[in-house]
Amino acid sequence: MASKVLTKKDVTMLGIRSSLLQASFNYERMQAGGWLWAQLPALKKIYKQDSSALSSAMVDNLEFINTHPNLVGFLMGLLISLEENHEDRNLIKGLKLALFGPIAGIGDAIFWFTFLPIIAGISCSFASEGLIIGPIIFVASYVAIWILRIVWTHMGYTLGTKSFEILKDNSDIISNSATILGITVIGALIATYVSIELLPVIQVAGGIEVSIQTAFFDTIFPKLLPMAYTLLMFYLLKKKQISPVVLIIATIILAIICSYMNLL
Amino acid sequence: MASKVLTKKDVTMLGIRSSLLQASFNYERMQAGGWLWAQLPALKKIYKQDSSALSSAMVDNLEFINTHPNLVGFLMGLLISLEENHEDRNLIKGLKLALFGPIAGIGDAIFWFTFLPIIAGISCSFASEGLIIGPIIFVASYVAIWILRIVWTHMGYTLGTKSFEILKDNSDIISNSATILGITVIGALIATYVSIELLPVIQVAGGIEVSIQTAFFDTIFPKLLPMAYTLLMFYLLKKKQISPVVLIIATIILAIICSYMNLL
Amino acid sequence: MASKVLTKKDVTMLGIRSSLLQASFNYERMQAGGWLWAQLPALKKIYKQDSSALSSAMVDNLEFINTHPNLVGFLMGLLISLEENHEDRNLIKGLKLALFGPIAGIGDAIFWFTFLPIIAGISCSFASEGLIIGPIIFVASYVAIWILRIVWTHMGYTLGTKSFEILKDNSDIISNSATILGITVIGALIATYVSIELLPVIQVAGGIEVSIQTAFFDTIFPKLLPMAYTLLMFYLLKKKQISPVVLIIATIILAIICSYMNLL
Amino acid sequence: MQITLIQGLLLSIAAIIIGVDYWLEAFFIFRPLVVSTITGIILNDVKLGLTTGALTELAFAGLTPAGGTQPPNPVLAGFMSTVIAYTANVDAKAALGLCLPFSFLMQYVILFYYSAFSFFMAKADKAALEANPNAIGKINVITTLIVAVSYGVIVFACTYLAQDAMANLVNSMPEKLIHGLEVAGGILPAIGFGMLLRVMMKAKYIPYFIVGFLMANFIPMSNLLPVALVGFAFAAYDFFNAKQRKYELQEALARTNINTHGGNQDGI
Amino acid sequence: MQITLIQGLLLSIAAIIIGVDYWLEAFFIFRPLVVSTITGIILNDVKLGLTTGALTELAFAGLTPAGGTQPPNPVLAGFMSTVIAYTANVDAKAALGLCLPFSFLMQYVILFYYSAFSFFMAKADKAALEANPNAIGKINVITTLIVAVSYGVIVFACTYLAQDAMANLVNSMPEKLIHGLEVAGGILPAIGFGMLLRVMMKAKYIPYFIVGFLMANFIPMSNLLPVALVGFAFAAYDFFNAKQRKYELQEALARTNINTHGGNQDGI
Amino acid sequence: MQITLIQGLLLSIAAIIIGVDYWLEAFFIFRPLVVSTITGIILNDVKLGLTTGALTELAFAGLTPAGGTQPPNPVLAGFMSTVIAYTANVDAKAALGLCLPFSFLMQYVILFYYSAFSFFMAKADKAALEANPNAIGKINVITTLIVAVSYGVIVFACTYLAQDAMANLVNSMPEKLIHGLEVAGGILPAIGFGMLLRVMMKAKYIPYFIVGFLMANFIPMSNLLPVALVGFAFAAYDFFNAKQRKYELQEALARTNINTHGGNQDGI
Ligand SMILES: OC[C@H]1O[C@H](O)[C@@H](O)[C@@H](O)[C@@H]1O
Ligand SMILES: OC[C@H]1O[C@H](O)[C@@H](O)[C@@H](O)[C@@H]1O
Ligand SMILES: OC[C@H]1O[C@H](O)[C@@H](O)[C@@H](O)[C@@H]1O
Repeated sequence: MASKVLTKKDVTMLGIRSSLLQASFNYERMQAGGWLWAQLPALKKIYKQDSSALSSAMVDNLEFINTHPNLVGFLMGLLISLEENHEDRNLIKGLKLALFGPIAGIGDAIFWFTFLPIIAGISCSFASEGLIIGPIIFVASYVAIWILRIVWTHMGYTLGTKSFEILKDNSDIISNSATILGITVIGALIATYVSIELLPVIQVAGGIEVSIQTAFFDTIFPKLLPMAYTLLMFYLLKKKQISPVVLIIATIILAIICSYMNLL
Repeated sequence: MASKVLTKKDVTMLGIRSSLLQASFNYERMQAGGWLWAQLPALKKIYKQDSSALSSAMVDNLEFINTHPNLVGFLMGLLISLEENHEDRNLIKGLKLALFGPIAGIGDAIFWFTFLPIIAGISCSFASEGLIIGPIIFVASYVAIWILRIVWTHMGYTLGTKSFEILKDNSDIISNSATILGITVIGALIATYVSIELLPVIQVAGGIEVSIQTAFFDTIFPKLLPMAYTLLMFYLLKKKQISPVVLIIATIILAIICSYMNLL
Repeated sequence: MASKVLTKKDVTMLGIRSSLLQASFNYERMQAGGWLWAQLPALKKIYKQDSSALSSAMVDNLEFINTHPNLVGFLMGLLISLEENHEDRNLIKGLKLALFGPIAGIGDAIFWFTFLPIIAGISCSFASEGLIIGPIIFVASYVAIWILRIVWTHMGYTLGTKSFEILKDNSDIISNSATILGITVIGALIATYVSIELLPVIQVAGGIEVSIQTAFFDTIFPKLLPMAYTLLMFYLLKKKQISPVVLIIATIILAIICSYMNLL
Repeated sequence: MQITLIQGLLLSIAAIIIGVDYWLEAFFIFRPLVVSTITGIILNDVKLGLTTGALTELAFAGLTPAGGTQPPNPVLAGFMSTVIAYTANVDAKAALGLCLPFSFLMQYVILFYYSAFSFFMAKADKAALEANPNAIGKINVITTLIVAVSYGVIVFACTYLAQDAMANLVNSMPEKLIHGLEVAGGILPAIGFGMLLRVMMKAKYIPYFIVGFLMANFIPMSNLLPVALVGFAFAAYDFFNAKQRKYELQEALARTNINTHGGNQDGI
Repeated sequence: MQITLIQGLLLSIAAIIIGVDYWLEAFFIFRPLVVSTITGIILNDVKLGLTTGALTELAFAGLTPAGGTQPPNPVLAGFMSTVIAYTANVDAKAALGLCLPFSFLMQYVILFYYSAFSFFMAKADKAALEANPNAIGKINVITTLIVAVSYGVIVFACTYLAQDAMANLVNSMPEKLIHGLEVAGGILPAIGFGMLLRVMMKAKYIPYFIVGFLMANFIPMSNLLPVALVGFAFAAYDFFNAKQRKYELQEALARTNINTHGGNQDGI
Repeated sequence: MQITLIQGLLLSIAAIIIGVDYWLEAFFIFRPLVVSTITGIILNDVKLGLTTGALTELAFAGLTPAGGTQPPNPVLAGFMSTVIAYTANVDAKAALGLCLPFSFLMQYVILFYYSAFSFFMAKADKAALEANPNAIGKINVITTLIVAVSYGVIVFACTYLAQDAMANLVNSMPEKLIHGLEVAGGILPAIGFGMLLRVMMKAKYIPYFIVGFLMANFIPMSNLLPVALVGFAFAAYDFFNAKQRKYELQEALARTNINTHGGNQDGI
């Protein structure tokens, strides 16, 4: 069994370099170029003069990969610990293939679809009142998440293959919980940040004017129209597979037409 | 195997005629008379000239039945598809006996005990402010439910016996869910629509008057008395098996007494 | 099998006397002295002239015991029914040992950690506004709980050993439910009754003063500081095992310092 | 106010249609909310119809014919609460109290028909044996007609004919009595809700009952739609949870069965 | 204000009764809310008793003797918070801060008795061997009496005798110090709640904790009963859910066992 | 207002840094909220940056690159919404509508690079075979640089160079058109949320969606933190519940297996 050659500092550096993951993103190999680049210093240290071993490792690590940048350090740490032990190349390759997908899934669920809307919603509620604390909270949160990349890397490196099991066992429950949190907040975001207010008023007896918006929609259910429009978008995106760009343009045109018709 | 003789239009007509279910309701056979009447055109078409077969079918369908009118079309559709296939009379009879009870249970839970209080609660909150939209919403909802009778009938006719399993498997979960919804709304209805306000005031030092209602009950818990009275009614109805008519009369007498005593 | 010698009144007296449980509380035997004292009249009646049997019973009942006073009657009733039947001394002893712990657990969860904070919270919300109804509700509740001691005693006496199973089967679910109730209320108590208000104001352009408390903390999240301080206390008590007395004194000193610094 | 002969006849015609609707439980225009509104329209005081209808509807919420029982009649309650408020000029709550005798009366009429119509069943049996569809049709038409005519006659009598007697009766009532009826009108929905609870309530539903009650008490809203939505959320949660549990159980058992079978094979 | 000799003696008598109640944990009149109210009644300022009592009660909410531990003494806290507010004329919050030394003092006295009373156990053993019930009774009476007298004496000393010294002490305190004590009085409940959490909190209860906190924060209500009701709803839901799961499991296993058995019989 | 040359250059430099951050998805300063704030700082109108940023951020909430897709570009949206509001002096909502063409433009530029950079992979393969780390580094640096420069150039052109043309264009727009764009700005977040729902929503999450919506609708709060906390409570509840169920199942099965085994042994 090979002795350990990577120091703690090497692993920390690997975590920092994991941010290079997408440096040469492309549709053929996705993140492969950056994935390899980030690991090169560690690989060089492991394979020293053995340039044929280094070559094999580099070739393997140039294969297609697409996973979540905030968590990729975990995978890098795990695999580099196997490289350091000079495990079988096929094991290393197999683990990479088995894990990058689930990590992408968990990461996207947590970071893109849960954390971002929540922290954006909160920050924007400050910013929209002109308070600089909004973007400060936002950036601070993401700096914290970035620092965690180093933590994940150490964790992956230390747990080794055992982490494989843990991840597989809990990935379902975790992304389910994250989604619950996210969905709750999205429900609130729709009520808070989508605004559709009807302008028309109805003339009733005696010259009194009744606003359709306040007298009808706000009475039956506030924010009914924003919710309805959002659900319509959801339906068109999901069931009719219409592209968001088309919907954006259609919405703008619709809004302009309604503006001319004094509806909105 | 007999060929299909019923057209789509026949099944639609059966759905519409299912509304005749209670036309000769009585304590001996409950809905039997209307149940048969509603199906007669279809039966006549199936058994054409074979008047002895028609007679058997008519005799069978005059047996006791009591199920939910809004869903009965489903059962009619199912059984008529069996009649059309000239299935064994005992199978048809057995299915009818096995299903009319569960359908009554689901139907009553959903329509009488869940949907009605909810839609009534909402409609009345408009109507009590003098808005005609209240009864309009109410009638529109029930027209929609009536139209669904045709849908259920087609569904029963198409699914045939398979529907038997589906219904049996899910009837528990469905009526449980419906009851949860209903109970939640009833809790709110009690707080909203039962009103008991105490009149007495207490004279405290300095000639100040303290209202028992606002100073005591409304502070400890708003709507405590309406809830308490409702639960008392519930108790008397359920545990003491007192008839609602007796409770209505007793409540009126009590209210009049309290009025004379300046309590309410 | 011995005939019954205890009357209903004897069991009631036992329930009342169960309040003597802690009369000679000490660190060697905890409640043993009072436990024995409470049961003596019943034991004397059971063993009449047989002073050696009485002696054995007394010796057994002087062994270490520590359980919950509000529920101890249940245990007394159960064991005294065994004594009355002249069951094997080891069975009686074994049951006592097996049950006093779980009863302490359930009792503490329900009475000390759930009921007390809730009823105190409610009573204090009246008392803090100068309403005598507060302490009246409080005492009335505890008198009711005291009277229940007699009920538990009869229950234990009647159910006999069967109660053993019931208790063991449900003790988990019951204390879990009680804790859920308690925790919910404690969350609310913290928001309601811990108060930390920052004094500092920030001078902004134009001589306007902005209060840090109202402009920042109350906007981001009301009662954030009380919750944070409570969680800190929780952490120090639980993880650092610091004694509450130390924390009380530290809090007072801290408050005085902050007072001198015009922070609080 | 007076009800004119024309209005009386219109009410009677409405009663026939509505009565048949209740008999068949078809379009649910027989609920007091709708009946009172229609009465209000006929009497040219829609607002009165709406307010009396809303109150009466809620008092009758739990008084359903489910299971083949006959509750106090909602049709007569709908007509009479509005009519009494109109002719005797009393508050909607008091009118609710005063309409109940009429509701009970009609309840008993229908109960009588439930028993009496049993006699038609012998004829129907004969028609079935003879494979005579027309006879079956005739029986159903006759029973329905009897019910329809009864509604027409009774409503005409209670509204147009009895109006003066009723107005006199009500106007001679002492104020305290009228107030008592008003108070009763506010409390009566409790019985309807008690009836609903009797059928639906089990211990396991208590949590939902509490939450619904608290929401209406502590969260300001202009109607009960939000509560219904929360109730729906609870229902959906429970539904998916139950399905999930079922699925997990089957999964686990399937796995075990495989193991057990394996074990058996080894053993044998 | 001055405490008269009569009032001092009344307080002492009250202390004896309340002290025994705490010793036996019988009627819970030993909780600060009640003790302060009684003190207020004796001092003829009920309102003061109520407000100081409410505050002190909450600060002591988590300081329970559960498990046989001795917390800071609630009886002395109840007496002294009211007495100090009365004699030194300070705010209730400051009085809460100032009453704590007395509460600690009594805590240690009781702790001493907990140890000392162990010596009676040898005598009790002897009485048990001799089947001598009266001796057991005597031991229990003596220990309870010792505790009772201690409460009487200590409370008399702390309230009546020490009142001038205390008033002087408090009045000579700088304003900032008094304010600091008031601030402390507002924060101290945090420790009590921390104690409660220490015993009760597990990760799985976090959701309930959050909801309780949010309700009190965002829904206006005049007391915590609604929160308690919601908590009860949660508890009941969890209870029925757990039972339901248990039932489903047993059902499923029963079914499987039958199948398995059937399989075995075939195999053998 | 005019953008000065210096400001134009500063914006260009900011665009290079932010563009690289978006390319690498590192510190998330590429989100419109931050980009607009920085733009506001450079243009010396922080408040404008904050308000336009908040609006644009929310409209882009669901437009994520997850899965390797390219959404409308958030960086250009962040820059241009603020710049258009500043130069053409329109409302934030209208500016959001007007910034979109630029966002689309940049989206397509990046999409082009995604395809074009595939050609570097052949070179990379060669470097890997030759075990030449430096060549790999060079490829990555080059691709990143190309992206960086593109951002710098395009943002400079769109902000500084095009400002007059844009201001003229906007100012010549009829009022109704501008109002229409404002209206669109209020509705556009619906599409972002629709995108989020498309990925996340399943039937079983409907209850949570409803509760979140209702809370924001009926409980007054100054930001969404309380909703997030409630969402967290739900998530934690579900998590512990799932674990508990798993545990109960395993427990029960373990017990049965023991029994079954026992039974087998007896049978054999
Ligand atoms: O309960 C079954 C059934 O009973 C009666 O026939 C009617 O009241 C129906 O509305 C009900 O559904
Ligand atoms: O914990 C068991 C038990 O311990 C002590 O004896 C007392 O404080 C009781 O109140 C408590 O119930
Ligand atoms: O979906 C996996 C992955 O896809 C792309 O590479 C990026 O947008 C990442 O942010 C994302 O996590």
